[in-house]
Order: sequence, then C-alpha cells, then structure tokens
Amino acid sequence: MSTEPLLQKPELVLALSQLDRCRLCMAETLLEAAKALLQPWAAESTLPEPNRMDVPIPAADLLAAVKALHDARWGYLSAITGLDLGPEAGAMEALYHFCMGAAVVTLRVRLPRDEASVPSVCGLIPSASFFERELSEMFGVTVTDTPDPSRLFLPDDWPDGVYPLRKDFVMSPTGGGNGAQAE
Amino acid sequence: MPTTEPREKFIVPIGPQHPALKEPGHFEFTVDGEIVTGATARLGYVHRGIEKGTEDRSWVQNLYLLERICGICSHSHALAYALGVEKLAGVEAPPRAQAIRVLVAELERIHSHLLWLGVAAHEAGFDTLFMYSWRDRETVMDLLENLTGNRVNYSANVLGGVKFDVSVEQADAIRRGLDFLEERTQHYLTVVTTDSMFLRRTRGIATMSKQQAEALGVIGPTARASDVPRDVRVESPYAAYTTFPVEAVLATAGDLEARFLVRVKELFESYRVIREILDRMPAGDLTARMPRRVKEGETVSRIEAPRGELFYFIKSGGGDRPERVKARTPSMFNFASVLTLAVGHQLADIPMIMAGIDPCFSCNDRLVVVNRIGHEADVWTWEKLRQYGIEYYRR
Amino acid sequence: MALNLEKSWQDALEQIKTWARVNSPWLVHFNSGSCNGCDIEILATLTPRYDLERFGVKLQGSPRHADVLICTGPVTRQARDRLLRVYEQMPEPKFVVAVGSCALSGGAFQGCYNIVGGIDEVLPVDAYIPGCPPRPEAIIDGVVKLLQNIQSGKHVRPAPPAPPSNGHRAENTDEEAA
Amino acid sequence: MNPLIALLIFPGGLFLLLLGLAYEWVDRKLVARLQNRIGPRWFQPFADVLKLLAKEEVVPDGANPFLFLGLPMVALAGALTAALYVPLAGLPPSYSFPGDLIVTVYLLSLMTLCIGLGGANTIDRFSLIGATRTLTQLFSYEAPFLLALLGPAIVVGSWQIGQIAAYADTRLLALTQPVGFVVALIGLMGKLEMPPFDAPEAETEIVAGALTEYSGRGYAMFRLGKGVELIVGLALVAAFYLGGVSDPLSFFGKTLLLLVVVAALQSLFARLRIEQTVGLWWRYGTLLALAQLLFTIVTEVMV
Repeated sequence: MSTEPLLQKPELVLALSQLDRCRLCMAETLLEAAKALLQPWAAESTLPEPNRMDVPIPAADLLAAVKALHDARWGYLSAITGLDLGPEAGAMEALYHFCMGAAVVTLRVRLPRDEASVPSVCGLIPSASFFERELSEMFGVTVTDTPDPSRLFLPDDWPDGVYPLRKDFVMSPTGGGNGAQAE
Repeated sequence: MPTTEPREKFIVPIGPQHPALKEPGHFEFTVDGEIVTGATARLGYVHRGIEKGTEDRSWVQNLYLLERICGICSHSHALAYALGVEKLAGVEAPPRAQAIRVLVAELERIHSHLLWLGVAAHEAGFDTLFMYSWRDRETVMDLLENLTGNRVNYSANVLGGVKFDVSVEQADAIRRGLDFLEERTQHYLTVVTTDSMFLRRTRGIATMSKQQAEALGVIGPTARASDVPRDVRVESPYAAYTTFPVEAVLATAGDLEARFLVRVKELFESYRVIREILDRMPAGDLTARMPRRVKEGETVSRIEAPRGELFYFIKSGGGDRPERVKARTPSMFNFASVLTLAVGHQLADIPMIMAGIDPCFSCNDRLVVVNRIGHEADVWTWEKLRQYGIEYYRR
Repeated sequence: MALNLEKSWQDALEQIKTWARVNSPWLVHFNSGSCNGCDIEILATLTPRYDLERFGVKLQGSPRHADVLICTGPVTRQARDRLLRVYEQMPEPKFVVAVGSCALSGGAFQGCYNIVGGIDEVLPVDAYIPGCPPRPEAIIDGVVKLLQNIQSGKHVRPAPPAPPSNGHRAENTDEEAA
Repeated sequence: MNPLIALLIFPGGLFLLLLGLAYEWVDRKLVARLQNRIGPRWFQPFADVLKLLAKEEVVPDGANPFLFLGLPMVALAGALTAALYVPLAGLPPSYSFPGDLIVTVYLLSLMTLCIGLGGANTIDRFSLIGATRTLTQLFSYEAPFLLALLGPAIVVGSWQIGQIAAYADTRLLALTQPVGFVVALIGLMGKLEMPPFDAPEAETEIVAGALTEYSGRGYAMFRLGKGVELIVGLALVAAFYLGGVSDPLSFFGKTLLLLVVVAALQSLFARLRIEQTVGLWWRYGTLLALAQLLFTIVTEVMV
C-alpha cells in the first residue's frame, strides 16, 4: 500500500451526486484507505457493517492512531462514545468515531473500570474537548491533560465520584436528584 | 492552560427577555488584551439525563423520549433512532414509509430555517423581518399539522415505518403551501443579499476559510458556507434520499452572509425535493413488522438535521431495552468547533460567530465572563460583548 | 354610615386595581430545561397570527416589570435556584403559569436523574397548560382563564410547595409571605 | 382661566397625562398594524399605568433609596414643567418668557438624564450598560435637535415659543426650512428613544436598559413622563414647522400626522447600534442643522 495518503487522488474525492450507485463501493475504498493508515493496529479490525470498521486500540497508542488518521485528512472525529460493559465484565470502552463520506471508522479503547484513563486528543483535534469533558463526567474516565476538565452537563451541586451513565448508578428513591454509586 | 488567578464563576439568573429559543448557557472566554486565548462553555441547564433515561425504557418508549430532545428537530432525532434500530433488527421500512419520512424531514428543515431567519433578524433588532418570517413560517406549521396532527413534535416515525399516509388533498395543500413559501423565500433572499442594514452585520464577519472549516470539523450549513461539501444526505444517503437525491448547497465566502445564503438556498432545495416526492410517491404499505426484542449488536446512524450531522450510536444487548443510546447533537459539535475557532479571534467577533452556527439554543441571556490577564475578571452580559464587538469594529 | 362609605370606597379601589391587573398582564418567560418546543409556541403567540398584544399581554425582559412568570420545561437541578431567584425578583402580586406537560409534571423526562420534576415542585403555580407543546391557542386560553379567575376573585393563591425533599435546599427558598 | 385649573386640569397635568397615554396608544397601534399585527386596545396604556401604580415597589439593595425613589418624580416634574411653555390643544402657552425655548428643550433632556442616573444608581449590570447608553445618546441628538429648533427662532428673531408659534401660525416654515424640519423630526425620535434609536432600552439585548430595576410607581412615572415628552416634542415641532397650532383642530391634526410619520419610520428600520446613532448624529445631524441655520441667517440678513 503506497504510504502517500490515498486521499490525494482526485477520483477518490467525493463527486457529489453522480456516484449514488456505487455509494457502497466508495465506502469500501475509504475503509481500505483507513486500514492502510492504521496498519499496525488494523490487523484484528472487524467490519460489523459494510460501511463500518472497528479497530481495537490500546490506550497508549490512541494518540498515534488519531494522528495517522488526522494527518491524512481522513474524515473528522464525529463523536466519542463511552460504553460501560457492566460491573461483571469489569471493563469500559471509549469509542472514537471518525466519519468520511459513508464510511465510519471506530477506534475502540478498552479501559479497566476503576481508574480508567485516556490521553487527550485535543492537541490534534481541538474541538474534541466537549466530548472528552462529557466522557469524564459521565463515566469517570480521567482524560489526561485535557484543556478544560470542568463539568459540561452535570449541575454544580452534583456529588463527585457519582457517574450517572455507569451501569451501577442507582437513582435515588425520590427520583429527582442525586443517585448513589452502588460500589 | 486556564489562567492561574482564580476565576469566580458568576451566573446571571435574570430571566431572559424576548426569548426566541433561549436556553441558558454560560460561556467563558480568557482574553489576553483583545485576543481570545481560551474559550470554554458550561452547558447543562437543559441537561435532563436522557441517555440514562433511554436505558430504562423499552425500544418503542424511547422513540417518544428522544423526540423531545429538541423541539425544532424532533423528527430528525426520531428518524435517526428509528433507522438505527431498524438496521439492528434487520428490518427495512417500506419505500412509501421512507419517502414520507424524508417528506416530513424536509418540511421540518423549512420550518427550522425560517425560524432561524427570524431569530437572526431579531438578534439584529430587525423586528419587522422577525414578524414577517415567523408569519410565513405559520404556513409550513399548518402543513405539518395538516399532515401529522401536531405543529411541533409531530412523531411521524414508528419503529419500522410511519404512522400516517399522505392523501391526495394533503399533497395538493402542501404544493399550494410551497408555492406561497417559494415566492416569500425569493423575497427573503433579496432582503438578505441587498438590505444594507443586514449586510453591515453579516458581510465579512467571522469568516472561516475552507481549510479552517475542515480542520475544525464544522458540520452542516456552517461548513457548506465555507465550501466544505459535508451533507449526510449526499455523502451517505439514508431513507429515501437515494431515490430522491439532494444537491448540497455550497457557498465559498465562508462569512456570516454566506451562512445566511446557504440556509435560504437550502429552502429552495427542500421545496424541489418535496415536490419530487409528492409527484413520484412510491406505493406500498406504511410499516414493516418489527420484533419486540432487537438482536444483539451495535450500529451507527447518521442523518442530516437542519443544523448539521446528527450522530446516533445504539447498542443492543438482545433484550427489549437498549444497552446504550448515544446522541451527539449537531449544535454540540458546532459549539465545540466554534469555540476553538474563537481562540485567536478578536473578542469582538465572538457574538457573530455564535449566531452564525444557528445554535440549537440562542442564549440571549447567556453571560460571558471575560477575565483579562492582570486584573480581576469582569462579568460581561451577552449584550455588552455584542456592543463591544460592534464598537471595536467601528474604530 | 361612614363605615360603609369607607367600605364602598375600598371596594371601588379594589375593583379598579383588579381591572387594571387583568387588562395588562405582562409576562416574563423562563426556560428551566425545556426542549424549546414550548418556547417557540409561546413566541408564536406574539407573532401576527395569534398576537397576544390584543389582550394587552406584553413580553417583558426584566422580572421587575412582570406580573406573570410563564415557565416551560421540567426543572433541571441546574436551573432550579435560578427559577427561584427570578420568582423572588418579581414584585407582588405575581402569578405563575406552567406551560407544557414537562412543566406540569416533568413530562417525558420523569425519572431522569437530573430532573427535579414539574414547576410546582419549586414554585406555587397558578395555572397549568398541558400539551406537548400546547398550541398557541391553548396558551392564550390558559392565560385568559387565569385572568378571568383573577377578575372574578375566584382565584385562590396556591400554597408554596414543601421544601425539596432530597436534602440540599437552595439557601433562599422561603419566599416572603405570599 | 384661573391659573390653578390651567396648571392642574386643562392644558396642564391631568389632560396632558391622558393625552400622553392616548398618543402612546396610537403609536403602539400603528407600529403593530405596520407589522400586520392587531395591536393593543384603546385603553391599554391607561390600564398599564394603573396596574403599575398598584404594584409593589421593590427597592433593590445596593441602590441609594432616596435617589431611587426621587428620580422618577423629578423626571415627571421636568416633563410637566416643559409643557407649560408649549402651545397645547390650540391654546397659547399658559406661561412664557423670553428664552423659554432653551429652558423647554433642557427640561425635556432632564427627563433622559434622570433615566440615565436611575440606571447608574443600581448595581445591576444591564441597567449600568443601559445608563451609559442613554447618556451617550443624549449628548448625540441634543445639539442637532436644538439647532433645528433655532431655525424658526432666528426667522422670528425671538427666543419665546409663544411668539415663534404666533409668527409661524400663518407661514409654513417646513417649506422654507425643509432640512431643519427633517432634522427636528429625527431628533425628536432620538429624544424619545424610538427605534431605530432605541439602543438604550434594547429589549432583546439589555433586558430593559436603564429601567431594569424599576417596578411599580417608579416605572409608571417614567412611562408617564415619556408620554408627556412625546406630546411636548410633537407640539413643538408642529408649532414651529407645520404652520402653527392656534386652533385645537389643527393642533390634533398636525401632531397626529407627525405621529403617523414617526410610527412608519419606527417599523422600517432595525435598531441602530449605539455608536452608529452617535456617528449619524454628529456627522449628518449637526452638519445639516448648521447648514440650514447658515442658510436662514444669510436669507434673513439679505432680505
């Protein structure tokens, strides 16, 4: 696979409306390009859907993977999703979704439940700070050296250490307020 | 990176005046002299904990919950969710249902863009245009009500299809309504491009070049105004956009006027698509059977809401309740990128940058804490910042 | 004789005051977590087709100038004490109208962790307007009904709600005697 | 007519307040109709003021209570005394002395000064901004408005409103001094803070400008003062430029005509930014008024 990013070739650039027929084959070529970019980790990447590719990434290599995609201008970071696999599985996942055309590449970072931490990608993609703030306040994942670690959504008087989107978050009986973390 | 001296957070509680879409928010800008060095936002006044709510509701109940995330693009949320769940369950909505879904989505885009036109005019103090554009918006609200039974939150979607059909009379009513709206939109297009008062507030303000837009990852009409062809309807068409293709409306200037132009021109595009759908409406039934339990799996569903790409991640554990539903709204994305755009800009440009992305909440009453390095933070109201911006440009 | 002269003078004054209050109700609007569906409907009532100014209703900016606080949305924890502060800033006699099913009871978001519930968990509410969102006609009808109640004196002041049960109380919730 | 009645009832207090409210209604109704809304009922301003008088007056802490309560009274008093020197309802001015033109104009701007001070007196951010804006705008339209009114005074050769009004009764000065008429009219709109010059109480921006903290009686008095100021301003411009207001019919006719013009202008423009208003006044307003003045002096001397 030529190292020069595939994206520079003109025919790959999205022609707006004439290519509706081979929309899917367009997505495949994009996924191939992404796979080429993420070579060392893409070995065990899976294709859950024709236009989607999941690439498991260890937390340490996250920055390198994001840098690879970002430098080749492969799409944009559309969202960061936190996923709690439940107290019994004892693991959490942070999914970094990159979108380009119809193709979606998800970098899956597996994290332990108690002190999960992820490097911040704000250096490369400054607008990711919102997503990281939401990830940290909802799941308790500490995002190292993120520009602004303060709360985004939860109210000021929300007790610390209580992460609402975790599976073991118990709603307080009055329903309206501070749930407790059934550790 | 935040400045060392303690910044005392002070949130103005006064009820906002003349609310267009006001939802309180709080923006903090660290300023060094005139240049913005840091910008953060504190949302959460409208945070209702919906994503947690989806985990203790069944698949069908979630549809009604997710429709109420945002009053203006409620159909977009329901559509993205429904498409995602159908993909998971391996069910394909019949073509007629897909066409009706796109019809309601485009009607909602018209309603949202006209609403924004009124809000932006009102923000500039141009109340007459606000009154006129909202009066014309009533026409599209009538069409939606005639079609779906409700003016806002029309809940057209059902998992696996649509709730209602489009009769011939309704189709004619829509066509007549669109003719009137098209002529009015033509009038607004001339107002937006020629009215000197408006041009003074929009031309050349908060310009975002193509490279900047791509680097920052701005989406929706704001991106298309800087010639970045990001439109999910074109890139990865969903529902009936494959049979009724849409042309992405682009502008090159990238300033606020271009954003106005893109939104008004998109109205014409919506009229064209709606007429096409009404003429070539595929026959067939309205819903497909949907199993109560969705089989295990994850999916990503992306659609083009009036303000940009709406991203849904849905994970099912095989039960009758979703494991995880993540909705990333376009405004949150636009805000994140706009705040990063703000860094390096003049403090004076901030108000126009904000108004340009048609934030899902136009916080008339939001408060901006400006802390100049060196002396203590002084608290500016939104208006003072706006005024400061304008005076700054006068000098 | 002097007594009932005094009495009738008092009634006449009261009559004029109520007439004035009913004929020029000024609104201030507060959104404590609404999805802004109700907000755009409230705003639609001011645009040409419905035009509330016919009833003398005017949307005021400052709570100091307003008589009726029109609230939308379930009260989120973050917006809770702001709602109280706006209510306390309004001069007497003041009324509260809750618009939309979220404002009535938390609506579709009941049970979410960040919701305190309907407006009546925080403020004494005088008129409820159900609907999600209620049509502009319903909002106008609700406001007019409230005015008619005030006019006919049938309006009785609701008791302020019990202080919030889940422990943390905003420090200034005990409004002055209504 | 014994002076007490003249002062309190007929051309003075009560009649003027009611007339002020009626004109305010005409203005609101016209602007609403031009925005194709139905607009308020005829007794609306009257009900508004009555309701405000019946409301609780909240004196915010951080404001000096004596000043807070006194300013509205001074403002209303200023506007009412200004009305003494102006020909109202077809009657000659109830009291006039040489030089009362200058006194009237400055009594009117006393009103705006009180609003500015009222806003500055509180610690509320919105009213602070409103106050600074009101005062900056005051200094911008004051000079051109006065110069525009000096035109006719020079033609008549006296500073007494009564004499000027009598002289202007027969001649239509608007024709001989068109520019002065236009500047006076626009100046009047600036003085009454009507859009496009309503930056000081821009409702969507700074809540209610300088008057954010006022409620109940104080706010009612300011509104009444504004109504009286509207009447006095219209009467002045009509008396000088539209050929006098000697009989009641022509007084009401001319002032209502001016009101229609002002209301139409109001709904045409978006709100000017504060520095645009100041720029507009100093660059165009004053120059035009000076040019008009020069022209009248030259013609005066020549003839």
